[in-house]
Amino acid sequence: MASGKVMAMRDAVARFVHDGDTVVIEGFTHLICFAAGHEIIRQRRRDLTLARLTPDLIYDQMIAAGCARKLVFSWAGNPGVGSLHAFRRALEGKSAGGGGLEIEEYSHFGMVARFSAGAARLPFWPLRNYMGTDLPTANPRIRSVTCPYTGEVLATVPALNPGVTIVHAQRADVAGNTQMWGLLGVQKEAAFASARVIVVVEELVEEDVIRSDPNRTVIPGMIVSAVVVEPWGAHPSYAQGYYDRDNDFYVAWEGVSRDPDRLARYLEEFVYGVPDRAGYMNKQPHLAARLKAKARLSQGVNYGF
Amino acid sequence: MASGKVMAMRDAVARFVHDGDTVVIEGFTHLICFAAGHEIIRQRRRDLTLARLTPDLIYDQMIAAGCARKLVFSWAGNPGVGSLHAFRRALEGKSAGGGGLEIEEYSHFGMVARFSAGAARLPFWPLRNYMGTDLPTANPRIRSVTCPYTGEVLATVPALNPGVTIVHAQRADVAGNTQMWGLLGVQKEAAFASARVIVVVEELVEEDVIRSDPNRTVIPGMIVSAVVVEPWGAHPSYAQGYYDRDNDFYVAWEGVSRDPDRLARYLEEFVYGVPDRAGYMNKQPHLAARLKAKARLSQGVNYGF
Amino acid sequence: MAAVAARELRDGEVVFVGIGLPNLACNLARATHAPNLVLIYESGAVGASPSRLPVSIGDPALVTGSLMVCGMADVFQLFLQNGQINVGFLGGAQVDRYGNINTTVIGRYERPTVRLPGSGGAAEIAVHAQRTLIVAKLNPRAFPERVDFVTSPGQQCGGRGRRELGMPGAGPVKVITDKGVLEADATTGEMVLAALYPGVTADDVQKGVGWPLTRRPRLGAIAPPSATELRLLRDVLDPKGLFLKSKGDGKTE
Amino acid sequence: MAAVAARELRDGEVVFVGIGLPNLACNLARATHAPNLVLIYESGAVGASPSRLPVSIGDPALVTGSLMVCGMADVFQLFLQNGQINVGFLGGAQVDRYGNINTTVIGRYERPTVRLPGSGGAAEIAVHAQRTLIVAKLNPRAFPERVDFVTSPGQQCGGRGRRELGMPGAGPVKVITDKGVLEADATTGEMVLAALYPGVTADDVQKGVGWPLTRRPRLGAIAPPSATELRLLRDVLDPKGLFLKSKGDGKTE
Repeated sequence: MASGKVMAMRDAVARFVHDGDTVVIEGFTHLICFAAGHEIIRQRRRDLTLARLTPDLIYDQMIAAGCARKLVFSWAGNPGVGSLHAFRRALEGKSAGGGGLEIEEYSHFGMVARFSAGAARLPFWPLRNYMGTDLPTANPRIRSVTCPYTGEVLATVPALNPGVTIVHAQRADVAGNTQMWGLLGVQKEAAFASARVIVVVEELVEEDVIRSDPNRTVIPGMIVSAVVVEPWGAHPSYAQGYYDRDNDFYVAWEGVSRDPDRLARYLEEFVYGVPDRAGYMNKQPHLAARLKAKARLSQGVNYGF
Repeated sequence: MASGKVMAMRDAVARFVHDGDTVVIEGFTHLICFAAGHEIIRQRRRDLTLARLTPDLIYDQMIAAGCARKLVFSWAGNPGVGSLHAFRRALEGKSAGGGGLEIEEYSHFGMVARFSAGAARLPFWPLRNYMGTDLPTANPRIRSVTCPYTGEVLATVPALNPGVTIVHAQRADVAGNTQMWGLLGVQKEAAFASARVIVVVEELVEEDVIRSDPNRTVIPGMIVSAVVVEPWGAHPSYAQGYYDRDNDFYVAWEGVSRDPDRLARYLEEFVYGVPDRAGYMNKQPHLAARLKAKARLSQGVNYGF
Repeated sequence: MAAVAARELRDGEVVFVGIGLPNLACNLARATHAPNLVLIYESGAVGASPSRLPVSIGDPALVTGSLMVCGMADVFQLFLQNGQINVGFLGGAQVDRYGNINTTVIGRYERPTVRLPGSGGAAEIAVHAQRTLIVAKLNPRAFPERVDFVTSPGQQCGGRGRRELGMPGAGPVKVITDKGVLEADATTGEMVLAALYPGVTADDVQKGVGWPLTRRPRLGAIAPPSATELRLLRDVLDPKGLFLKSKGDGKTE
Repeated sequence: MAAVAARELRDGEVVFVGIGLPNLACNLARATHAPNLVLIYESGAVGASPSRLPVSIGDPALVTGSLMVCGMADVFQLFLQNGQINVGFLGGAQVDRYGNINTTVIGRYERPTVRLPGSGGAAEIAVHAQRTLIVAKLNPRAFPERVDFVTSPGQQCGGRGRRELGMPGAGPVKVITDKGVLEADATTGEMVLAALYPGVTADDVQKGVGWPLTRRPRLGAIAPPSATELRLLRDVLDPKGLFLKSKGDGKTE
């Protein structure tokens, strides 16, 4: 190994995710790193500020497990299915603790703009938005700025610079040069905005593979702290070209999440009860066959001169 | 043809480039559409505002041919060789007309930010820049804004929204869905900022080719007014995977450009004297053999699920 | 509702699509009068051509074989804020008299009775799409005089209109419900009853709306789904009935 | 000069490279003490591994086999303004007492005697790179007390220092010339003589500088290029002598 960055998930989380951190596990439906969320739960991190456009099932699990002090988000639901009930219990005051979760809420564009500002190391980002909505009342961090050319008043959001961002990707080399395809979400911006970046990949590849198609590289090694090789690490979300989205799991989550006891049993069995993602997959031997991607290869392009 | 967008360069320039327009032919070293510049010269467009980070040889030719009223730019030279002498004569007051070229000057970051603002339809873009330089004195359009969170004063540049942007690319379909690889410059931003977009390609491909690798699409058909198929249209710049940069031409330009008579003879022979790019290439039968790209194919990736 | 929504789309338009009914409506329009409709999902898939009915706006089937995939910064800045989107579909837990939509909370924001998912991309779609179509089933609780929280702005907020507030798009021009269609009044911005499904009366619609509904002098009659529309919806576009539930009265949602 | 510049680079650093001497210096450093140097060109090529000596910062050889290619908005926002660049190389027609650089005009801006190319990316490299190295040949016209136009800011502009002006990077820490090396004084920001090439005197350097040059109490002696450095430069990195012209005195630029 030419690089000290390649490590087990356990070690990456132990070294780079600390109590009290702002943690981002990004990915819009695609490439959401459930494996990292589970390891954070296993290592019992506390007082995290969890930021992400769509908290999804993984943040619902982390909230249920007591990792989160605060949630920064723009859409908190189970896409196409229903609610994130641990999240709702925390806010609707029905949880045992009586709703201990702080929230800071934007729209998708606002969250994207926060990451864009963070990535460019600007303190704010301007956008034409939020006129007529109650969002700025609910969140006084949405402010405005006057254009020095036209006098127009534009909305602003503040930069978001996480302590650690975790990005799941199809492949990377040992130095952390990372390639992704399919939906790219806001991962590039979140990674560049972050103090530390953990890249989790389906496959570790030779540097030559990366160099054969440099336009596919989304995250350069220089900003990457750790590379974790964790096949199926995005399940029940998906990895284009590797495995499909497990819609059955999303549908089933409605019932699990709605019942705190079932949710606790889920965490016991599939998170605390396994040492790592390999253990998680071994418990569900039929998953791979059901979800493995079919081949639909793109043609190569010529980089010659 | 399923689309009325595919047309000859002559028709595209006649329909979409008007006297007095702000015209952008972008491309950073790579994919600079000389063929479009030549057609604009042939059609004797006047009073154009030419905008581009690096005016390069093509804007030197357009200035010499009398197309330009104003130049908006950030680096005006012959890269790796020397000067753009028609440009210099216009500014140094040695041209016959006595320096009739107006200029508006930024740095590269400033020009990129102007296109970014234009593409996002924001009136300005903030950047941390220009402290300590004389550029804002030379160009009062460089202003500042105060961050509503930190109180920091940041530089701003105004949006640039061209009348027409011309982008050279490796391939597109008849609807104008355009794929590029290699250096991407600021073409995407310039195209989205523009009222009209002419895409000029090395190859017109079936929609299936585009759909087989959607992450390579840089410009969507919905913003494209015309698709022109013009192989070798970027010569003496280059098209990755198609032909190499003609460095000999760049070196030779120093002598041509320095002498107004030689420059006039060049335009007579290679621009006015040919009807189109095919004619230009026919005059130089050895170019293709000398510059044609060797094969260096990337591997495909799996888009299956 | 899917068929009525489909008829609102013109060929060649660019539509910002959500999953479920809007997706069905777009695909129905593509299969009938608008073959060149371009579908954009906020996930970044442009010109998708899915081989299966997508169950999420980030479904991998929306990527495979699409015309373009871009990051979300581009979706919001280069497409939506740029003004490229002709039509946006919106829905929500509450829709009010002026087409303001609430997808945030029922009750007080600080201590909600029901915490809804939030804006997602809805707030900016409502601001920027050249026009929006609201799709929602009638119910007086879902159509209050005023929403508890304005997530996505409608035709008027706090007495100020869209132009005055600086919104580029025209906002919600129609509310497509299961009983009739409301339209934004050009002067007041109020959602007024414009058309009815066959066999439905204006009073039926009023029962599902929490404010005194203004009625257009002449109410339109919405044509029932044609045989072609029904066949496409049931046999081709949603054969498993994932989004369309056939009701006892034979109507298709 | 290439060898001296190469020695300034530390292994693992990220360098914003220009064509010509800086490119040679980086490749020499990679071939000797800094194999993990990452080269970024403002054209968007990251981690290039060119199979031929590039003649332009947009040379296709910088793309083929590179680690990443990104658009220029990313180059300036995500790499440079983000603070990822450890070292930037700068040069120019004029360099002054405080390391301010002019690549814009000789004479008045409105009616220049000589119109130079302009900033390119130099202004922002000067602001953001964690440190910059200036490479220029000595000549009193090229090293005036004050430049005609500040394109790229140095250590002090109009009496105000970089911190006060809000610049993130440390600015020009060294000026590498063909006779010696100047360094920025930590307190005054002035470029002072720090080291000499073999056989060169402080007075030789003063002759090429248009202001009274402060000298460090102890001047360093720059080691001549080693046999390895010379061999790499002449035989491997620039075998055609595109950028290195062997001078009569046997020195290599």
